Amino acid sequence: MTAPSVHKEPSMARQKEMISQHFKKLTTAHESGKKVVYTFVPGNLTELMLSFDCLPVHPEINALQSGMRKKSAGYIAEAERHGHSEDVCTYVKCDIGMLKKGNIGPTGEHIPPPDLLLLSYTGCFTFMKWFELLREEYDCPVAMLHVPYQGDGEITDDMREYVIRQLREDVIPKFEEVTGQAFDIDRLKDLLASSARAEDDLVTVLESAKHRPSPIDAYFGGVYYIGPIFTAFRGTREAEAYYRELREEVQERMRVGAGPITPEGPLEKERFRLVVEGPPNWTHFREFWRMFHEEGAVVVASTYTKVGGVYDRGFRHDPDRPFETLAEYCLGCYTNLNLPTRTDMISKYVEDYSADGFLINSIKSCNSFSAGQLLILREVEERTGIPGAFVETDLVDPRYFSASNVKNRLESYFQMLAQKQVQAS
Amino acid sequence: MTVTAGLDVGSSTLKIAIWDGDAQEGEVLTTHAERLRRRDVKAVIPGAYQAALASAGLGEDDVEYIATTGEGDLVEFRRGHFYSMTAHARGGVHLVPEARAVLDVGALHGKAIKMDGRGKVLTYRMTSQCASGSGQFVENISRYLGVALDEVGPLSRSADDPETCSNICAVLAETDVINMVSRGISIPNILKGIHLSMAGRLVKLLKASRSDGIVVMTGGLAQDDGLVAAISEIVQDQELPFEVRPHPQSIHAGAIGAAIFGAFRHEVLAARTARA
Amino acid sequence: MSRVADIVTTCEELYEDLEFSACRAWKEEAPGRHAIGYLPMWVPREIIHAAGMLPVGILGGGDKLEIIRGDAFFQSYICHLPRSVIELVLKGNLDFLDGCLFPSICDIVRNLSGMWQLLRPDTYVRYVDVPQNFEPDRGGRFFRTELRKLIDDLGGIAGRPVTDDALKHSIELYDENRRLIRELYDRRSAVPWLVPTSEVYLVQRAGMVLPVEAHNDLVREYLAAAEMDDRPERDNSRVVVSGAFCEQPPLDLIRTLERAGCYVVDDDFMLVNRWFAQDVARPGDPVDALVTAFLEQGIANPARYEPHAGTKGQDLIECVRRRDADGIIFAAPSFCDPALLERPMLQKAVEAAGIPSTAFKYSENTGQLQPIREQAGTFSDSVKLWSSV
Amino acid sequence: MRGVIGIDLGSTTTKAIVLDEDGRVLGRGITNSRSNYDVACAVARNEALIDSRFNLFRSRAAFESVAAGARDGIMQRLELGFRREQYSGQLDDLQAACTEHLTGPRFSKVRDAAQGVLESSFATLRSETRALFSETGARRSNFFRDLAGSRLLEIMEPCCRERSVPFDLMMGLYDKSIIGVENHVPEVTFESNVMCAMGDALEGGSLDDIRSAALRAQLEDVARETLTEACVVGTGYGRARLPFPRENIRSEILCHGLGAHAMFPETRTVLDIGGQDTKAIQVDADGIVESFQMNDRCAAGCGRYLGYIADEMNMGVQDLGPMALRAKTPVKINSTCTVFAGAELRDRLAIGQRREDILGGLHRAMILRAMSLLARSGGIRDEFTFTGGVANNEAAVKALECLVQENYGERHLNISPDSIYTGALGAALFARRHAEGEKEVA
Ligand SMILES: Nc1ncnc2c1ncn2[C@@H]1O[C@H](COP(=O)(O)OP(=O)(O)O)[C@@H](O)[C@H]1O
Ligand SMILES: Nc1ncnc2c1ncn2[C@@H]1O[C@H](COP(=O)(O)OP(=O)(O)O)[C@@H](O)[C@H]1O
Ligand code: SF4
Ligand code: SF4
Ligand code: SF4
Repeated sequence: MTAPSVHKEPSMARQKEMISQHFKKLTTAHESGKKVVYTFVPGNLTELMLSFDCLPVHPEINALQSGMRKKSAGYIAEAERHGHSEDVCTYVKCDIGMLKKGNIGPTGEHIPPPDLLLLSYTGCFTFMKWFELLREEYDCPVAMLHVPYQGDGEITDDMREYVIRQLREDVIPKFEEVTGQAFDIDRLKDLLASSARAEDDLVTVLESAKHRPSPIDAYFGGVYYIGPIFTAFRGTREAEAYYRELREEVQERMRVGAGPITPEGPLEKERFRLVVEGPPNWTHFREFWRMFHEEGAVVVASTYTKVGGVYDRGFRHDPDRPFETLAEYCLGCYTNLNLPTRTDMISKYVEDYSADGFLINSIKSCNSFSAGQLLILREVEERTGIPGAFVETDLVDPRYFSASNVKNRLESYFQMLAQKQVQAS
Repeated sequence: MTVTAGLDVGSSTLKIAIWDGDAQEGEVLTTHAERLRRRDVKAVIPGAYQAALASAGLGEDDVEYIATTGEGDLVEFRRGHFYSMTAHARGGVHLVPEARAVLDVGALHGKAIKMDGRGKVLTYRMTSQCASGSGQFVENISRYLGVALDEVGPLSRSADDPETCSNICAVLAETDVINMVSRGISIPNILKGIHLSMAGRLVKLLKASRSDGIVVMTGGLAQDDGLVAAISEIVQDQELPFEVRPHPQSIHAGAIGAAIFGAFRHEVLAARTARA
Repeated sequence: MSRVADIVTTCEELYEDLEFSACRAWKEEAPGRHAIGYLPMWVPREIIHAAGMLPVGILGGGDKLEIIRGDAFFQSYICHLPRSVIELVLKGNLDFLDGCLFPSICDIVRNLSGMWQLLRPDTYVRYVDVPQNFEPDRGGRFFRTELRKLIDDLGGIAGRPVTDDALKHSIELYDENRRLIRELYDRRSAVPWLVPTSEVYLVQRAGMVLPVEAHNDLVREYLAAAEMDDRPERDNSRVVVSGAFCEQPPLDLIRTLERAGCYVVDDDFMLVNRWFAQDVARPGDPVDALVTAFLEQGIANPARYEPHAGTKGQDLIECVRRRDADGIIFAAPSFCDPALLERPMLQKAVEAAGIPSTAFKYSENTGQLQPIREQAGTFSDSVKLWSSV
Repeated sequence: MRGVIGIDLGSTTTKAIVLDEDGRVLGRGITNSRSNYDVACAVARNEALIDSRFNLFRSRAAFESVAAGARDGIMQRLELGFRREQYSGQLDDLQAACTEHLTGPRFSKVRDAAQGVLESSFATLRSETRALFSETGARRSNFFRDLAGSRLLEIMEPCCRERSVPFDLMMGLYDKSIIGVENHVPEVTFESNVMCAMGDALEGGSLDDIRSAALRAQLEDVARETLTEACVVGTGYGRARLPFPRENIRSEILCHGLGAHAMFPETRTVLDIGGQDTKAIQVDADGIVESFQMNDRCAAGCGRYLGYIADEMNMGVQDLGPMALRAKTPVKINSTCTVFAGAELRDRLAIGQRREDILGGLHRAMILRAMSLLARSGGIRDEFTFTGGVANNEAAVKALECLVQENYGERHLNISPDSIYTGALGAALFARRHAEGEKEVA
């Protein structure tokens, strides 16, 4: 999740370096004998993959990077040319388009084809179709992990057992077959222990936003903070080091009472504290962020930063229960939560983080997030007594970002919050 | 030889062709077009048909088969009906025999039709329910800009720095255009921008229908050489395997196709009667 | 009026009745009766029936329902079905339901289950998560516990446990229903002018609101009556419709296809009626019978993971061959991710098999049928004009 | 005299409101938004200032002393006379522009004949001026484009046939010329036109010479009075292009909320249907916006939709409502896509449906879309205010009343005849606050 040099903190540089190293390894994977596994962020089994020395590739991350680098429009057009509908998730089309155009990744290097498609499909049906589509393109094995949905808002023993059985009987044997390595449970445990340490630091960083002024932006800035832990690095020493450094930087800003650093420079005065639901738009990421910066709005909590794990509600990878913990991790990702749970969570964020408002960025592509958001909006308004705002954009299809439209709504919303503040004082 | 008539009842224009020949060969005796907008369609049709007959020097009884396409239900004196893509494909092949695809752009919809050398439809693609970027749209914009319809093409071709018009909705795009004028963007650049965005959509249809080779453009917008030029530019830029060509009679392709198929059905029916 | 016309009128009345009077009447016939709704695709109706309850198919609001509050819950880029369901909920048309089952079909229906929980906290809500892993000791085991849970829950609502015998009996009734629907489809394919699709459709729809026993009688009667009718055969093409498994096209759209010269000889409307190509009933535990049928014979559809590479579209091709169809019409609801993501794979397969196809999108309240008529008409024209050449 | 001004630069119309120092509405002005936003603003503002002077005059003592029964007549004739002068001037401009465009190469073959068409058409048009601006004249709209344009085309069509000039050519000529005329600010002063009109205005009345002279003097006085603008605040679709500093620009949502509150203080829900957007706004007891929803990137079902329909039927927008009210069994319309509207209309007319019933259905379909937006913003609370240009449409209002009743029960519905100015009023109120704020600082 890198973008053009946004902040100058050392942690940022470290993250960049980590990512560029990863892509270098990918390019040379086949010479170095490493296996390449394509998989998704929500419910990713990074520790398991790393325990088999596999290199993960995340198609969503590639797609969002393409969006940030203004390549997505061309990729989407390419996919639509191959018969994909205008209506469907643009991550999929962006990925398919990139593939059709030679699979050149975000760093300009060629991404090797997968040795294994690890379809751990959490929280969204599109993932399943996505890998069925990829399977048509690549002649490679697929490991399918069906993660049931928390329809009643809880993880039952049956769900956990179902996932564990699939891990043991389908996923791990597939890995052993593809890599030729035997499964090593101690390695997995080590990796899980490391994950937990980084997760502790991440939670500290995210919760620092409870402070006034908030030292971080938990949405625009947040997407950088979650980068390593949601992708290839969870369970690695690099990730641990990154999160330690990040935590220290944030704590330092908090100590001196500084606000978050944004591409437009540090936020001088915190005027509005917001909670945001929904993924960001990547094609106009900076422009979107600027609209907040200009108004002194800082995001103190967001749900998007929970798609690859809801750590702030207590979940940690647990080396003592390796299979259970992986199953619970997959089952617990944000989009696998039912709507009532999501509503509770957002309401609680509004209260815990003393937010002045909350915003839903509704993404055309993503039914998993978007279907029902208007009810969430209503419910949260009712429960917290705080007015919400609603904007519509897309992930990586620039056609669906209307800057004037979004700005109009945001401006009106902020002016309304300002009036309320005046009235209150 | 058989004399047949084809009536293409469009949403903005009525087109009539009189055909003299059989299902394979023959000639168009006359064509006639009549504006339908803001007029009572059912009342316009008979008069226009009479006018077409008169200009061909024929009487009603000389015509052996009257075929319709488009909103054929409105023609009470029709004998048979063919769907518009069927008719346009056949008409397109008649106009440009080497064409293997048709791009039909009328007042409301754009259609890409891939066909074989006999005008048999193989595949097709049509614009969706949303009228973004249609002939109607060009008409509205041109009125707004104070440009006559036949000036649109030449102006658009004189553009030097086309302003992209990103809006998918024709209505909002209209406001965009107003906005552009107020920002001092020149009329040619605005028109070209619109043409490019429409052309993008149309080229997409062509690609989706996997058309290649010569594509004959039919329908009213084939007369808009600005649009044709924009399509060609995109085709060149993207190095696509087709070439789009208009024909002076393009707007009548549907009517001609219907008339030719009318001749075909007439033969079939005549043969059937002879057998009986 | 002919017998067929009578039956069809009855079905059409049921279809248009958004108040679900037939279901309400069924409930009122005896005290303590319960009705359980379900959304499109597949749910184990046998279990609802075995609990002594009426399964009620909620297939959206069609084109007659005015959406006033439903739109307040869904953005414009979400398909139409959930907004009409919510509209029905808020207008009270579904207040007779004691519960609702949400099949695992897509993110929209999935999230709708949560919305229902928030809007109708008084009712039973179950998200029916079906396994995408078809191994008996993984998916099968999970599914068994899911079904058992549903059985317990419904037994609790009914106030008496659901017995295995009751379940066996229900499975037999539904097996009979599936046989009859298969026969209906076979007859249509054989003599489409006598068994037009608009009628087949309506007869199937009646099964969404009638008790299975009554529906079985109805299908039987229709089949007998249709054969007696004297309707002319037309020079039409034969097509298979694919993609319309969830949100339903308006009846006028189906009629438009027929009017434009297409006989629909197979389709994927209301898959719940045809999910299993063979009988489910087998000796032993009836829940096991359902689980086994689900794992082994479920019909291929976009909501079901295809575990084997290279088999996408084969069922569809096989269907075209079996029905001697001239081509395929891919008709999907706008913004329907499962149908639209599946479509390119299917198109690739059918194209490779040399089967012509055409595609369009609709929504349950599509009013502009002209483009659809043009496309279907062109399709049938090309069969009509060129088949002899 | 000091005042503040609010300008609402909408996608279809531009509205201006002048408030006096006590916050009372002094004058209103409206014009169609054209491609030149600066001109649209200038024209709306001039119109509002003209209206202000009329109102000032009305409140002058000399005028108040005229017998109550005669006052309205005088004012009406005065304004009509003024409008007539203004219109005549614009007609001259239009004819000049047409004549100039006639020199283009497109007319080389038919120049003389076309010149003839122009001259005779304009002569006819001029001859109708008096009747048009009489007390009983039927004016389709107050915008020059609508007043002169459609009539000119009507007159020209037979004229073209007679002289064998293609009508399309002349239509193009008109389109081109009217844009030029619209895009410069007419150089009329209040004084020059109004003094001409005063003669007429007094003629019909039964005033003695002394009173007449006193009125004239007062009018001259009002005409000369300087109006200072303490502050101008802009809002509306085109606000980003307004020639104002950023702090003088407010979002249209806030302006509509505040404007509706000022008109009807008990308002809690506001529905605004303008040319290309629809807004549902909830306000609190102080007119502060609590939540709002706007239509997304599709312009279906907004005012412009009616514009297309009116155009297709060759009627004025204001005639649609009355016709729709005559619907017996409104047809059900699903697509409110603005662009398809015309086609759908033609289809339905072709299958024999009645115009009234189609229009009835169209209005209902349009309000249905608004209903869902309202539902999305939090429903309809008491009192409910309907604003924006479409609130002028009786059929839209009736459909709304009916749907509100069906879905929310009894609600008090406010509609002001000046509802189209709601946004401008809100902007003016913000301007007033701004001006007061400045005073405190100074
Ligand atoms: N020279 C031209 N430039 C641009 N558009 C044109 C021109 N001539 C005709 N048209 C457009 O063509 C359309 C009519 O095309 P046609 O194929 O007859 O449509 P339909 O069949 O829907 O009536 C009208 O919208 C008209 O504006
Ligand atoms: N007198 C009237 N009768 C009926 N409709 C009207 C009238 N005046 C304006 N309208 C409608 O109002 C719309 C313009 O509304 P307005 O609020 O001015 O829009 P905007 O603020 O977007 O410019 C027009 O499109 C028209 O449909
Ligand atoms: S629908 Fe949403 S969760 Fe699913 S793949 Fe697309 S962006 Fe990801
Ligand atoms: S976006 Fe525009 S063109 Fe498309 S349906 Fe809406 S109003 Fe019509
Ligand atoms: S129509 Fe498609 S997207 Fe909509 S609920 Fe049904 S399956 Fe889901």
